[in-house]
Amino acid sequence: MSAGIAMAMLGCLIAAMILIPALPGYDPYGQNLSAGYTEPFQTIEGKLYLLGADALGRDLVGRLALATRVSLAISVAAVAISMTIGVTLGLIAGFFRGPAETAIMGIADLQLSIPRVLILIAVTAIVGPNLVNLTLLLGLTSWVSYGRVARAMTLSLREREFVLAATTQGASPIWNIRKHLLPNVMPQMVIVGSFELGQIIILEASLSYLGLGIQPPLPSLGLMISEGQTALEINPWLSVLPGMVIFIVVAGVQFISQGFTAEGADARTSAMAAP
Amino acid sequence: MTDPVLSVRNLTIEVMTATGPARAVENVSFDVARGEAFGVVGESGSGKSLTMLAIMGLLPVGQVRVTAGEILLEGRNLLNLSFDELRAFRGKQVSMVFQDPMTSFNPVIPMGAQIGEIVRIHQPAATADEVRRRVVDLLDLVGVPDPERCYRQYPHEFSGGMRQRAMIAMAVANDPALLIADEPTTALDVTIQAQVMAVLAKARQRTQASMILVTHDLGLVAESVDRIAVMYGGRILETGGVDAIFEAPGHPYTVGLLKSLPRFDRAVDTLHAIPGQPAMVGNRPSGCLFHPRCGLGEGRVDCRARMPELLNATPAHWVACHARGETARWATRIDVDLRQRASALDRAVPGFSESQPLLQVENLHTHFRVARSRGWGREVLRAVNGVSFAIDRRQTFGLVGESGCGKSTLGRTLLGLHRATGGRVVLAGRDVAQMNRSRSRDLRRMMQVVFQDPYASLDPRMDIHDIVAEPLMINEMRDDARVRELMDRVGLPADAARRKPAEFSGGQRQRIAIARALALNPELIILDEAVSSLDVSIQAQVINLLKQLQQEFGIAYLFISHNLAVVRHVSDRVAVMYLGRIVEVGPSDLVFNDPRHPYTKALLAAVPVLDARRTRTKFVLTGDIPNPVRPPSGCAFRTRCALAQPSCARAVPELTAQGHPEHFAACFVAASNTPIRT
Amino acid sequence: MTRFVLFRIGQSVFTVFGVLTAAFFLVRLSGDPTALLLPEQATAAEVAALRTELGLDRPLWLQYGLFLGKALQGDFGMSFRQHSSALGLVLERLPATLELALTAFVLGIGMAFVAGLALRLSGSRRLRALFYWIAFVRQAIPIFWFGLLMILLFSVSLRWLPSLGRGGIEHLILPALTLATFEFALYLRLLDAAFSEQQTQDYVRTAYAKGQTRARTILQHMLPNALLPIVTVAGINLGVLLGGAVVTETVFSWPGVGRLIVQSVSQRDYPVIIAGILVTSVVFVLINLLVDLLYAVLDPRVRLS
Amino acid sequence: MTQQWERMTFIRLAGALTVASLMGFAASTTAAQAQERRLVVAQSADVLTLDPSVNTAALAINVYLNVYDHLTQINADGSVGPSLALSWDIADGAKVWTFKVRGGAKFHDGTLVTVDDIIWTYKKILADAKSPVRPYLKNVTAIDKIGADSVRFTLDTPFITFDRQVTLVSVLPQKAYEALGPEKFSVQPIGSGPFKVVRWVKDSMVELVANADYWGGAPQVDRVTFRPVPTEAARAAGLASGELDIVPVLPPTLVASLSQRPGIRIEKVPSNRTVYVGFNVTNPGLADVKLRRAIDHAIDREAITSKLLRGMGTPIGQIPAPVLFGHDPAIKATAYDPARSRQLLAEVGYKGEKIVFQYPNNRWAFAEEVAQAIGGYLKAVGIQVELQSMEFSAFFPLWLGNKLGHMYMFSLGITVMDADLILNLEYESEVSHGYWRNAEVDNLAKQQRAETDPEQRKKIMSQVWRMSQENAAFAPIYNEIQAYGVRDRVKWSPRPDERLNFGYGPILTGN
Repeated sequence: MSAGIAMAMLGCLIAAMILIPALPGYDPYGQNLSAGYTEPFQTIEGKLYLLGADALGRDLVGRLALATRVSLAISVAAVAISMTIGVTLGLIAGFFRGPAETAIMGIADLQLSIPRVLILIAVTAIVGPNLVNLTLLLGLTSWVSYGRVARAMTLSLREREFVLAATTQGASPIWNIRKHLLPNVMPQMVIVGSFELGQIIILEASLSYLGLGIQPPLPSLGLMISEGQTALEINPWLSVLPGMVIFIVVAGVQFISQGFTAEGADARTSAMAAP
Repeated sequence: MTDPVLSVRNLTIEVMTATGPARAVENVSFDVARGEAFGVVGESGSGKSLTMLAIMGLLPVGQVRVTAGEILLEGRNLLNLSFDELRAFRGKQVSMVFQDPMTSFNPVIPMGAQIGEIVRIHQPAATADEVRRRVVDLLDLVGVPDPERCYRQYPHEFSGGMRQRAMIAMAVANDPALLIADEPTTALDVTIQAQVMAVLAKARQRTQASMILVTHDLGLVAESVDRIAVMYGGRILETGGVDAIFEAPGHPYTVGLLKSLPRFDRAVDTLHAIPGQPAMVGNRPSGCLFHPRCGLGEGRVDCRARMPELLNATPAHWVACHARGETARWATRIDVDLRQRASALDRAVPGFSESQPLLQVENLHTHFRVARSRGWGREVLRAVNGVSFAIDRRQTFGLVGESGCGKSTLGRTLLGLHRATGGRVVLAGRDVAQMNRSRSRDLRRMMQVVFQDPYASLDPRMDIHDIVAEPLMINEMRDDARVRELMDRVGLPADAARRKPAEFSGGQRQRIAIARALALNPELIILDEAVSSLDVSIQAQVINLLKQLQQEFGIAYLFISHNLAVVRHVSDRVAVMYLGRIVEVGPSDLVFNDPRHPYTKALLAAVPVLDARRTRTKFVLTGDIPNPVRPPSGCAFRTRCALAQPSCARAVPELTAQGHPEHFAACFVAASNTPIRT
Repeated sequence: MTRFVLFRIGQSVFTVFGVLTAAFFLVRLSGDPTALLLPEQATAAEVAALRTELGLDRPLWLQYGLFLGKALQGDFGMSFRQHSSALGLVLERLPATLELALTAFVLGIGMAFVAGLALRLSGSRRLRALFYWIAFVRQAIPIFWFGLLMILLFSVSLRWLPSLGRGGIEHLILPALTLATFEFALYLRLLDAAFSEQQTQDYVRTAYAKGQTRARTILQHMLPNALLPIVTVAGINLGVLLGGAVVTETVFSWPGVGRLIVQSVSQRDYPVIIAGILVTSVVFVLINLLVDLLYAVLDPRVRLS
Repeated sequence: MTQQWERMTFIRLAGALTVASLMGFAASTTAAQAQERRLVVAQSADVLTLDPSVNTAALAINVYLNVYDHLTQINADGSVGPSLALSWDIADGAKVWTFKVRGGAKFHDGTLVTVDDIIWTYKKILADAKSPVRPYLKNVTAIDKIGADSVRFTLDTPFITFDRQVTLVSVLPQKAYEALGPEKFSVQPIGSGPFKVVRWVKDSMVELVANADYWGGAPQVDRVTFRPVPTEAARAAGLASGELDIVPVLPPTLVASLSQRPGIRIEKVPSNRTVYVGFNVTNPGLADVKLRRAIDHAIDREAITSKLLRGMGTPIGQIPAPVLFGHDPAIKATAYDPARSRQLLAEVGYKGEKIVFQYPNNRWAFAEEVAQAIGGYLKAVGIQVELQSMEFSAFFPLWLGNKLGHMYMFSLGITVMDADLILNLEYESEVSHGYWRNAEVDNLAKQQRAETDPEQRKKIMSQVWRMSQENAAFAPIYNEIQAYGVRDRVKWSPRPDERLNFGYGPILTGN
């Protein structure tokens, strides 16, 4: 699959989830118990269920569209939060060194030494799972990978001669960070972020599975898979469809970022490849 | 020439570029006779390394391929062989010494095993013990001390010179018929370079191998080979015996290269610079590749229309130029021209002027605390250990020394990038260290810098305008007109403003860096190896530009370089550093014509001389530079000094005047002025 | 070297102390557990009495001090619900967790090496695309769903393997495979990237220039270097696997530490949560200590600096 | 056990083979004959301790019932019958209870069960402030030994169901307990019940073997294994794959799919459990009875039970389930009448004030779906309801502390099978966790607690249920019909009280 196809699929998906809620008859909350577990393309009480319906007879098209938006919103926001924190702390640690670096890297080690799932489970139990808390928590616990990469890059960038030149011209640390370090660190951060995005969607799904993710009646992709599990033999589409959406999103984002980096990487790789 | 070891016929190599396949090497033919040393000279992008990789069968797959020609090694066409068939030749019949001895060894495998590998591959019957003995012998041959111990050591435990010796040992392990040395000394200091070249010669002598020496350094080929080929833009422009070419170059490009080198023997103020940029792959001119930069063929229809063929001027000297009959006359005209320009310039008088010097450095120390390599605690690295000198306005002060001598640390300390641990820096009469932060920052703006690496010194994400404007922006003096003016002054086209550094060649990038350094109207620019990574033709352009700017703006330069010829050419006064101290300082004519310190003498002796007829006294400095964390007691140079006496270990010699009130050297035996010989 | 080891040990101790502190305050914030410990018929007075009994009515700093004092003696208290030592409960589950995590790790990384070397040695672009597809698909499927599909296929339909609990090797296969396939995807991509990077190194060219074969160049020269970046990631990842295989443990009813911690969180069994997090982080820290030492063994450049 | 060992042997023999062929061998031995009559039962979680004096979790009680004896026991039909106590007397208006203890019952270590053991057990629990069993005995003021074979409990208030309450206390062997100490006893317990504990591998299994010396006769099963299987899907898969014999309380979706599979039978039983909606009537938003009634009428119980639950429930109009003593069959479930709801809402002038609906999501089968359906019905009549799904561990303290804000969903399954506890837990002002209070109800509750005539008690309780319905104090939704997945080889019927007691129960045929 090329980056182009991945982009097209993701584009269609995003367009669909924005457009569908605007259509009548796809209310993600409109229940009809008589239509429970309807399979795709069936008509119940005069209404066609294109992708079927869930336990409460809610139309799966509307549910999926909303769930995709929720999952994407959470993961994109969480990635943005963690990237912001990670980049900020990484830059500070790498640029200023000293006690700030020791402290920041100490916290990073600390956080790494407790698996993220456990932190999330423990803290969600305290603050209660809801959209905002979940997003914040996922964001706050995922910064370490950005922080480490940003720090490592900063350590080498700060010794680069264009930074030294700016320093001799009177540039303040803030100037150097803003004008030189940040722009040079960001492309790598975006690559890390594209990988994390998929991880976070999956992580949110796992939390939902453990009952600590998004709470009904709001759907998320992971929650929908989880809800559909016991009904796998009654209507497998309940979990297969959100599973497919997760796959398209996660694989799509990675293919795209892979595509962007691959151009450079491939050229580099084959430049010296073995005969 | 009968029965050549290697015969390359009409070799053409294509590479994939952004715009499609392009010829990187075109129609290249040459022979290497048995036992001969053949030099291939060219600037970056000339296709010389690709040609060598093609001989080895090591061209990168996918992106590069040979589209025509033959490579006959001992009569067999290597291009017809498969990867596995070629393996029998590689390392056995033909082997290679690569440029960077650090990355060319596998960092996680002991050195002995890596050298032994080449023996094992081609002598599968050899026992482990035989392989081991062979490796130890080889290490001994190339002069690696204590080969038994080195056998077990890893590449990073070797110094650069030792690594390259090991590389040579590896290359000659199976007595190859042909040895290809691709820029074997480019990464090394001049004294080490001399050692390595000597080892290479010795190893060749022992194995009777033919050699191809690939280099951009004309001095190196002049000394080491019998015949050379000059490559440019993927073609051979001229080939013939070394003497013939250096004495009577037939191609204007060769003339240009020779004349753009700063030389000890001819003091001129302006170097001849080949104008323009080298012909890059995928962007080559029609007709003669060189015609856009050629001063001889200007305006000729032939030059623009048709690539000239290699034709013989004399039986052993071939030139590819439409106007090859006129080269000699044109070359003379250049010399006249340069001399005229030199006399027109107002040469600054070396030595201190009456007024106060611009920069005065007194007893400067920069020490670092580094973790001990073994055991606990930290130890002190005295990178700059009590250095004093002064730079006058409009003057160029040269600073030379091998890597690790502290010259760059000194420059960075002056710039405030390292903290001085002792001493004073007085700039324009004010002590930089004693000021508060913001005032000292103001003062430091009077001092700007141009670094060595044209790739690392420009932010790849900024465009050229922003890079040049940055110093102004930092100081809240945004001025787009000034940026345009600066770009114009350093010879950058106006349309460069919105392009990114990646689109520019090394020479152009250094121009950008210079424009940036000029932006704040500094009094002093520190040029930290600013021209060292440039090709000679470009280096000459940049040096000329620097001189021009100095004239125009009255700037002083601190010119840090390991290239003695360049320092000699640009400097009014010069200092030689060794292990954190200045060992000799004075007006550059005096230091270079009448060196007093044995180290200065050794440095000068190690520089390859262009003139092939002149045999210089080979004064090869033994050993490596000592570890600066634990320098020898007394005179730090004594461990490598031919004149060292037991008393040298006792005290550190002071700088003392040497026959001229401004010429100083720090040596106990220098005064006796003993001639150095080996 | 000794200094490096001692420094790392000191750092590790500090990290574990930080984890303890963080875990303590984390769980204290998670709400009062007393009500959960009593049946529906309990009265408010009984709840209050139990709170006093458990020492939860004391000021937080005092609780922390007492906790630290006991923790230093290796005492992490009694489980609120299980009436036995919290640390003991965690350590009881540790073998199960180690068994699953290590098997999955070895299996996953082993498969990744086989696949990674296969596609390097063959140089086949198709094989590479195939492996990458497998990796992408696997990474995009949540563990709990993948696990359920495995159960439905191998236990329910084919009846080849048991679906739940811990026992002989056959019990281990499904959960280990579920995790291992994920690890496989991770390491395959890492290894391939590392190989791609090594491939451009000069020493590879040197090896070929010696006349070395492609296979030996890959195995003897590139592999040891490609291992280095993987070792670091593997250390962190194995730690995560040890504590974070919660979902797999749940799906396959595997009696591991992760599940114990999740249960303890939902029951607000403070001492067990803290002991669980502590044990996980100690294991993590130990693994990474070993990884650092291993790194030094693999890379002579580190050994001396 | 045997199956496992055989499989292991095969695996060792096939050591050099690949994983794939290992699977093949494993499969071929799954059909191996098991000589022993063994039964594997799934529960959603492991027991936390095998010491019954410090734990009241329902999952654990299922194990305790098989390992320990109690003074009395609840019969399968919900009545109370003798166990260790052969008979008992009530005196002083149900304040003094005297139990005559059976002779000849033996603990698993061979010692006799004595009155002293019984008294020691009760006193131990009463002395332990940490024990969750203690609240069951809060009325007890004195325990006395009467003669050689009787024990007398004196209560501070009349408590007519005390004979049922004592089924919650497992009798422990004093000597063995003291010798082992509580920590050791909690993993290697000794009881006097029909099964002995062989081993307990935490989070893996509790394994019991038949007690041949049991006073009630040896059980029909040789070995019972309780396995904790945390997810419904995994329990269903385990049943389908033959690893489990009994899976209790299946959700409706799995009932539908499992009933299709060969070798599996679904056993259904109307349970002691009802699911109901409670209101915090002290909250001004819900103080108006008409509003509560509007909510009550808005819920289509019929659709919920027949469609969503696929018949796994019956609409109900009172909290006590039909199998409970005290249930009044005359009280019907509230009719679904959205028109009336809207009308009532109009009458109270409801203008879309938000009502929070809290419910625990991980305690009862399908609670999440049922709560969402209720929310959907309320929305349909125009009530702005905000669903607040909570972990049971977050919800329960709120329930116990009477801190639920608006409207909530809860469920009670009364183990003692007597509605007295419902009065106590949801109606009586003094201790109730309900919010609707009424002095008359308090009186009625006390009155029946001292009433020895069962019929009279029923009448009194019925009065309370009617008042509750009139005031819409609660909106009872349905009585749960529970489904057990049982492999065909197991002849066994589940009980209405959710308990798993294999002492008298299942007969195994085949394997």
